[in-house]
Amino acid sequence: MNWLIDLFILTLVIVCAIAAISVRDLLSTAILFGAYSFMMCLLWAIMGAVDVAFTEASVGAGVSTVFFVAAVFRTTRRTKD
Amino acid sequence: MRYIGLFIVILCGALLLYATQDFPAWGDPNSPASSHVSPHYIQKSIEETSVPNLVTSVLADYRSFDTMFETTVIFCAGLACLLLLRTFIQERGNWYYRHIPTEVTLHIKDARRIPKDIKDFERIDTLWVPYDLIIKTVCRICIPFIQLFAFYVVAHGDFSPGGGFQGGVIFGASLILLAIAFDLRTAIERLDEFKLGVLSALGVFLYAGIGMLCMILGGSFLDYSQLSKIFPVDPVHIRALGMLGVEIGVGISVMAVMAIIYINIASEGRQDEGL
Amino acid sequence: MHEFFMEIVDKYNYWLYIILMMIGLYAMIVKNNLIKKLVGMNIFQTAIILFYISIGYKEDATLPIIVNAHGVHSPEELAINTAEYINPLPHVLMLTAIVVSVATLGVALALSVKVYQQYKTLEEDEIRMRIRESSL
Amino acid sequence: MSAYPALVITIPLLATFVGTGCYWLNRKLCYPVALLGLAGSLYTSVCLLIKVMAKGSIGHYHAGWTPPWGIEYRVDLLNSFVLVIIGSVALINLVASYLNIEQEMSEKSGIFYPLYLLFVTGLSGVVITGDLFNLYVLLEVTSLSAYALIAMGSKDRAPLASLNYVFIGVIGASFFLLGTGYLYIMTGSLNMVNVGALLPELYSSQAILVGFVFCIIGVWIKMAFFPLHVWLPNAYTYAPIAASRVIAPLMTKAMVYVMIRLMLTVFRPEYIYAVLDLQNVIVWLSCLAIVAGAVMALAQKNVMKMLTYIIVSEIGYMVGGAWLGNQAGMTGSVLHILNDALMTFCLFLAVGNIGVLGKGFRLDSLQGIFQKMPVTMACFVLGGLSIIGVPPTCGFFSKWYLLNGAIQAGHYAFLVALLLSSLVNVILFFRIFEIGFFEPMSHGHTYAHQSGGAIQEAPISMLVPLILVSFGLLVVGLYSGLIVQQIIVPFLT
Repeated sequence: MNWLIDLFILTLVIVCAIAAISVRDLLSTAILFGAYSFMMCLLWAIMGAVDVAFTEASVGAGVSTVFFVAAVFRTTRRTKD
Repeated sequence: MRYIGLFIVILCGALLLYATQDFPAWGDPNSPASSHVSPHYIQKSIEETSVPNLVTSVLADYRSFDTMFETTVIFCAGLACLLLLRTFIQERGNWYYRHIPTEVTLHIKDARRIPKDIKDFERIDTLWVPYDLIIKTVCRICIPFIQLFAFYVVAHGDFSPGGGFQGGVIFGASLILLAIAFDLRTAIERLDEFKLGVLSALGVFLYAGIGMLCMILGGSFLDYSQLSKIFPVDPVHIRALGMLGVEIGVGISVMAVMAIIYINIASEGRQDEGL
Repeated sequence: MHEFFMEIVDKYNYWLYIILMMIGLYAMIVKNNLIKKLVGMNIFQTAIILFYISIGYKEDATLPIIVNAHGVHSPEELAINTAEYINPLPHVLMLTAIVVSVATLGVALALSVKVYQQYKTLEEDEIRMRIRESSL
Repeated sequence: MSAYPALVITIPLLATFVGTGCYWLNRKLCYPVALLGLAGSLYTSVCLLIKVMAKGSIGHYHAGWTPPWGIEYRVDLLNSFVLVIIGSVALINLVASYLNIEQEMSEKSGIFYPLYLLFVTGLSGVVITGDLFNLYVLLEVTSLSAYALIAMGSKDRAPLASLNYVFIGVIGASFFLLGTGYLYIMTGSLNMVNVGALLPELYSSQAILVGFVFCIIGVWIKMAFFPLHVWLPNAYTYAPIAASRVIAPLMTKAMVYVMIRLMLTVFRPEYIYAVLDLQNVIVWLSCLAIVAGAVMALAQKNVMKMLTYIIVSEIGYMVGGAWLGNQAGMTGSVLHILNDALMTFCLFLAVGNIGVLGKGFRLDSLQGIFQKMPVTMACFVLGGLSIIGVPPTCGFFSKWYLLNGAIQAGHYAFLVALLLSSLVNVILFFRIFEIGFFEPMSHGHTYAHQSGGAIQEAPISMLVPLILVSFGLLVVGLYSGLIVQQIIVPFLT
């Protein structure tokens, strides 16, 4: 059962990573990156690295995403690839 | 470029995969990584530092020097954002004011402004959207609890997951939430650039200062047990207290820097309006 | 061949990080948009963090927080078995690495905002075109 | 006192925080605080060097934990030697660049100084630390401040150049981290000496090999070894002059030091030279780097960019010398860290003084420069001669050791590359001398010709450091036998 959850999250991590770099809108990229970070945080929590997961939840999924959104707000959403 | 990139990436992947065969089995408790240095931390942490959260004790005591530079990295990023983006030149742009009783918006050109002490007018962003009551109210209720949680995370880092860094980020996130839910000026009024700048330096200074104090007292850098010479606590327990002091420093610094980075990116360094 | 395959299946966490690292590196090298490159950079860094966390993992072990430590004054009261707790050292290192990555991200975003102010675009080829135009 | 190793780092670090506080409280104090911090750091590192020469290596255990559990600073001859170079270059540059900084940054200069200090702190830390992960963290401190400092340069190009540096620098640092992870998973330790002691049993392991490859590639990226140098020329050219003058001489040299440290302390020579059979490949690569750097320097029309390509070529000397696999080569390589830092520093100082004229750095804008700035150009000539390798200057001696090493190793391609690049350097510098000294003013600038006779020398605060450094070139050249005997040979044996 445990490995099923594991596998599910692993797939989601990879899907989010690929989606984040291939979607053609920078705001979506930022949000997908947030999702990626959150999935990563779950993965680490499963592996027992609670402190790291905690940090990643607050930094990766929280503050980094906000930074990205702020930067996209100040620049542009347009992207060619 | 695409093919060169693909080639490099596949080369790296192949190299790493090649090395993976040699690794100890996954989750093996007898692998070198788990049997050489780390058992000491697990066995002795309580005895030597009286902190049950091993990550905190390694982070803030055994490898505290790393952590000082980790905080310095963050501080450096804050300074860098300030240096790169901050502009002091006010553009002769268009400013918008709202007359609160009548809800009429005034458009004022050439950077003239309505005096601050007239309460009937409030400045609004160029890309202003009408206030959303729900978001504002919910945020107003949430923010104190978020900040309280941040303090808890810092203070309870010795016993449960958490510590200065996470607490600082959460506190900084509460400031960012304030800026997003209301507007940037509201957040800056609460903690202006002067306070943030001084706090960011003060936090790391606290860390390095504790380290220096230990050195002055005759130990090596960051050797908290020396602090027991001036505080009436035994040398083992003082380590836990030293860690707490250090974590508070980290928290202050990280909080300030997160706010500095956000404010400067969101306002392109003008610090008047933004996301 | 079969043995090699089994080897890989046994260590699936190790090759997951390789895949993520390849994705991140690919984005950093090939993508044209600066923000995309930054996302790739962060994926690359998290992949390395995942690798370190995998080093620290132990089968059948619990979180690196000593249980029942509240109120214990003499360490002899606690019998600590090393195999029961996950290796804390990689976690500590990775906390630092996460912090470094967010600091780098902040600086890089500030730089890309500055680049945008200058060239009004985030696409690398367009920027290169502008530079060529202005130097002519 | 055993606290000196910690003081080298903590004095400038504390000065950084105090300086930042001063920016908000009283801006006039920023510069004196920065100066004091660097002077303190230099003083302690000189003390360290003297002490280490007398008594052998000194260790400092941070937080009082013995290695491998805590972080150790291990100071031996090589460290303290490089530390002194870093401290003195940083201090002299801060004095020389005061006017530049105040002029270019105006009200932001108060933030510039703390970042400058952080850069120097990080660099000294990289050099002094004995812990692999600590090295990574300090590397990031250095790089982050370098990104910010570089991006403050020319308004249109510097941010992009810096951003490119960020991308490549992060790949380099992450590769180093990954390599460290491979070493950690196989040995379980992060302390350099401890890892070095544990490695011999694992020499045949593939993971160690891959870890080694990633560490070295990461360091190479950071030091701009030839195929990985793409970030360097733009970043250094468009940086503000005050920053490029400290980053260009120090950053790459500190990375060469890290490479030598990895080779000698962590992986040990028996692994590097006996187990791995990479020497030939890497010496060939460095020959390529030397020649390519020289050729690309020849193609440049901007003095600053030309100097950056010369740095790329000089990196080739040091990497090649270290990998020749004999003592003469290694001696030449270590001595060249000092000499190259001094030579590039001298040249960059001189070019910075030329920048005072405000005419830019294009080669054709240098006409008549010898008449306008006789002192600056005299020092520039000295620096140029040193890069070429003319005997009384220091550049000659390290090249001599490198040539000796190449002959001993029987690696004649390296010999040819060295001589070829010296030849190219002759062409490069004599081209500049020719333009600056002999070429008559073009006819369209008759007015400039008349005023060309007038001396427009740089301010005295910029001239004195330059003269000091160019004297240093001669002094180091004359005493290089002493340096080799007292510092380098005892370290290597």
